[in-house]
Amino acid sequence: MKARVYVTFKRGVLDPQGKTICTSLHRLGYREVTDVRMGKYLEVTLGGLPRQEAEQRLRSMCEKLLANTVIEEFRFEIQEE
Amino acid sequence: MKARVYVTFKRGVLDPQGKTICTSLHRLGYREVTDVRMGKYLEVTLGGLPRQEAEQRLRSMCEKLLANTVIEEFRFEIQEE
Amino acid sequence: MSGEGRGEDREPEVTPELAQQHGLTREEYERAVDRLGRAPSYTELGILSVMWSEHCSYKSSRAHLKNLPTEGPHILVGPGENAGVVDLGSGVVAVFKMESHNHPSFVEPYQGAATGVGGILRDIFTMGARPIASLDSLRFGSPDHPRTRFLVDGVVAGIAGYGNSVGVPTVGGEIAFHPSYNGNILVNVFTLGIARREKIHRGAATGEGNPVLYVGSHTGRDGIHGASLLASSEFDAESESKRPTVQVGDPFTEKLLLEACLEVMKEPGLVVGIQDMGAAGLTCSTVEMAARGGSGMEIELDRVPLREEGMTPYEIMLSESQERMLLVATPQSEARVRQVFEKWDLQAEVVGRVVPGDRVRVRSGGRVVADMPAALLVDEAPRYRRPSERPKWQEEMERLQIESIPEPSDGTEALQALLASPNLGSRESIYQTYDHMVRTNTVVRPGSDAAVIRLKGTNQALSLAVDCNARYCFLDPEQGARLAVAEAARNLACSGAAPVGTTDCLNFGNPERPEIMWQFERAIAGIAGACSALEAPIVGGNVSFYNETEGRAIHPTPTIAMVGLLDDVGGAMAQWFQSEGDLIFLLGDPAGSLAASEYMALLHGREAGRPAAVDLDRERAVQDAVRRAIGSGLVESAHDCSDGGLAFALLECCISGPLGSVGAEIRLEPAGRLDALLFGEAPSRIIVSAPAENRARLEHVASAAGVPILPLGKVGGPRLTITVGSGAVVDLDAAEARDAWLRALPRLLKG
Amino acid sequence: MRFGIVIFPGSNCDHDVYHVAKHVLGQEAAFLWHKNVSFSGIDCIVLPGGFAHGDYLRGGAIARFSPIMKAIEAFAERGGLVFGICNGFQVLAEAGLLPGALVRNAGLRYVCRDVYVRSERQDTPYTSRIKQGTVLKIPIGHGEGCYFAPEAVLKQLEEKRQVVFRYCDAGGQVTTEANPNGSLRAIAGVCNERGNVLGMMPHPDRCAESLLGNDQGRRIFDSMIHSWQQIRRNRI
Ligand SMILES: Nc1ncnc2c1ncn2[C@@H]1O[C@H](COP(=O)(O)OP(=O)(O)O)[C@@H](O)[C@H]1O
Ligand SMILES: [Mg+2]
Repeated sequence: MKARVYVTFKRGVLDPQGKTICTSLHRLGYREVTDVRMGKYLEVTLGGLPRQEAEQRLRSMCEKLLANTVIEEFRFEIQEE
Repeated sequence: MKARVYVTFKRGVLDPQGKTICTSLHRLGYREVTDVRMGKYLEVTLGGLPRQEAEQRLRSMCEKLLANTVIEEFRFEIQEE
Repeated sequence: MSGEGRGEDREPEVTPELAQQHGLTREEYERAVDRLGRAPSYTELGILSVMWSEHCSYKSSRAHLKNLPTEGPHILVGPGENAGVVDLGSGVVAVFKMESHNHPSFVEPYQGAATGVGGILRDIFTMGARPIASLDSLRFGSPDHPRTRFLVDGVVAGIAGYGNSVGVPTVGGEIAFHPSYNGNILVNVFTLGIARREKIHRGAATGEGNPVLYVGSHTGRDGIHGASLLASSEFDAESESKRPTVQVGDPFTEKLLLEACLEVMKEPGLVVGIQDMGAAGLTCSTVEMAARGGSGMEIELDRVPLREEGMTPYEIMLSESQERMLLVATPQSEARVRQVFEKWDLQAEVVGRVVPGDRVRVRSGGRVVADMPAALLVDEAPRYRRPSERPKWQEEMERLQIESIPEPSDGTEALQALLASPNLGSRESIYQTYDHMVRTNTVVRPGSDAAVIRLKGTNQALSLAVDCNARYCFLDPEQGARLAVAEAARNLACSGAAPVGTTDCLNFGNPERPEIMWQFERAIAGIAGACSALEAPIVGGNVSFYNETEGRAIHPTPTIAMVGLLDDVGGAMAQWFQSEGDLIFLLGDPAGSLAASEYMALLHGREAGRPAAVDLDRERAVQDAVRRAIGSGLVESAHDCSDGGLAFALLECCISGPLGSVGAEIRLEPAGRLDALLFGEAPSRIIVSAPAENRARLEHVASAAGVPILPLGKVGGPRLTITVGSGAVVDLDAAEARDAWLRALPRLLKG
Repeated sequence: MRFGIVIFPGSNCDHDVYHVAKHVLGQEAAFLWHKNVSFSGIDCIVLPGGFAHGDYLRGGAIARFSPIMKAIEAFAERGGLVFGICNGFQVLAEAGLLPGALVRNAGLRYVCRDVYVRSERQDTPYTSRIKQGTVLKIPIGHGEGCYFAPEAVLKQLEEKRQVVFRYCDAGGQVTTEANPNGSLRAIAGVCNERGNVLGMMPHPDRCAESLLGNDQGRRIFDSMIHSWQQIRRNRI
């Protein structure tokens, strides 16, 4: 099965990349954009596990490695095909 | 409204980060992981536009700036609240 | 046997037409068929087309490169190997080379530049040397061209991203802007490594039965040459997945590869031969290693680690996936070699053997998919003496009526315009994004004429500089090339070093055009003459042709990188003034020429006239003089007086120091036009500063070398003032000038 | 004194630190491979600069799981000196041996140049020879050196005086212009409560010899040696 992991900065952590992208979008004329937040997106493929277990495993992967919980928060979706 | 933009490497393009993350997940004992692809995730907030127009604008933002279409492909979802 | 093996059914039949699509001429194709005694298989066609391509075969340039001086007292290995080797005495050798990655960097600036760095690094450590310094020489279109900023940002970030990560400092380089690069930028990267003399390895496959190992990253469809795109149009089914993909650099894997390779090469007897898989990957490395070793080689494609599904032999042989090496071990050493690569988490697979004979035989799925004499692909590759003809435009260009150019009454404004210009503004904003200190050898950092790196464990240091004024080369290719060599050597001399070797990167247009071939021939002649006169032999280099868009070629750009040696690292010199009260002198003749000058191009929009010719005896004398002055501790700074002329060089001496600016009071004798006096350009001129008490000895050193020495003035105060006769012609605040100079590039490249 | 210099895959400044310890300071030095699960006879562990595991994902994120890190934690527990420079600081932060995190420079670019830092306290093993308030010129070379910690943590750091170095100008003033990466409270280096673990982004190993134009970084290493000798004397 495939999982999509989203890692984003916690509120309060500055996101200079997002800011810069936002200003360049304005420069390019996309004035309607009011805010950009930059994050990481990971597609993780895992060998068949019962969904519940997979969720547990993914959570611990995120807490351990994929996200630094001092500055980041994570979210994931599991989708079997 | 808010849009979520996902930028990933095109198929076949080497993804050194994904590869390295995958091997370290193995070392950490997550043997069930068979592949990791690393990508970017952007949350773009834009001032109210008719949905259709918003889609057009977002597509052109991705092509112009958010994604490097030589090696990356993009996807986005719009969600009004 | 055509098209057997993996994916045979899908492999198109080879016809003269298909060969042409692969860039082989009819004659070339027939020649191959004759030699093989049959039509090549599809895989063989792919191999032929890359090995006989301009890039790999040097078919248009080989005949002319022969004219370059490649011998010298220090030279251990000249052109032909992966990089040149120079003996520094003291048991240490320097290994260096320069490579271009122009086209990939235009397509994808970050990855193109990054993989360019990766490639040249492998060229160096494949010789058994540890890379310790890089230089980058960059050319972009005009700053206001819509694509320029994107390209600059990408290229600079790519060089930083890769070089910094691998831990090789980028200690210098050059960057220039000109419209002729609007559609074709230049990214040339130089790397230098050092090794103990006895640890040098070659890229030769010898010893029948020896195992051939593939080490490093897996093979994907990266950068398979355009021809395969044409060919792949036949498999509509997966044509999408078959499209050649842009190479992405993996600096981390490169770093592991670097350490692992140096470790196996350190242990005596483990490695017979080794070569990186650069252009034309597995093909080029197998064929060249076999040819160099005078042996045959058998390769088993089923053993090659693959990253993607269903790759054909053609694709595997032509893939340009990065961070891979081919290595010949011995049956006894094989296990140990694997062990070392495992330690570094790298895969090492035996993919073949060295065999008797002279053929490279490639198997896949138990079938032979290619079987060709190595010599056919290397030594017997086509060679051309392409027609050359002096371009019509040359006449036109050389004409310049100075009288038609209004003479300024005051030099201050012009000087301010120059210091804020794209080509003369400070490069700090670029080299600060490069780690130029890692390895803690950088004695003179970027920002001076030449970078100086000490050699730990010795008292020696190496000096590095890269130069090319493409405007000079366009207006007079032979003189321009000569001037580039002279400037590189002068840059080294200003740091206190004497040249030991040179590498070049010859960037030109389409060699099938006689005008381009003429530029190339002239440039080679210029380099050859200057390198012999200055005793800086060529140890290797690179030719990049077809730098054109819509039939419009770039300015001819023969980039020259030179390496110099200082026997006493303590004597390393920088370009900026050091102490208030020091006297300022010019070594050489003050006369400069407005022809071909930056001043004319920038302020009068004219690129015309012939650049001032360099008298190589005088050039030598001036360089000897400054070296002697530095060697005997007489001077506190030395700066090459080049782009922007005397006034701009003086300004640089005032404002380019790391600790801020200092002023100077300069007096010049009136001589012809004011702008020529201030901004005229000429070789063989060096500005030095020295304590008053050294004056007599300094003047003696100059006259002993037969070099004119002219007192210019004195260091000190907050302002740079230049007085000609009785009138002040330049007067500006050094600190303000420094600010404007530092802000120039960032400002010009702001979106 | 015997320095143990850890080599992670992707470490770049391991040899630089070795050179300083051995050839500049005349101390003993040994390399420690990251796969080792233990080490002995080491008086000070140095995690050098570089790009461990390519800094892929986050600087130090993968390296913190190297087998040797457990032994280093235990060593720190026992009060051993653990010094993280640049990438080494990132590893220590990721490993939780030091508070906070190092994120992308505010300017988004990698920056290699000299900066000034002010030494905030003398009572650590790393600053024992450096008077509080002393300004040192030390080069940086990083793209992810912006120090971040939640407000609460920052308060604690200040209370417990764990901020050892702050970016400042040549005169010792802490200003926005003098902050090269946007670090909160201009933090260039922090230690743990006990003071035996230090992480800093600037590179003292790059300025420990006058030949390189600057030997001010040497004062940090001299302090370490001095403190270590003190401790030993007290033991005897
Ligand atoms: N692209 C670059 N990368 C690194 N350093 C650079 C680059 N361009 C220029 N520099 C450095 O900036 C200084 C000025 O460059 P340049 O004007 O070419 O010097 P010169 O005219 O003496 O050859 C030199 O120290 C050079 O190494
Ligand atoms: Mg130059």
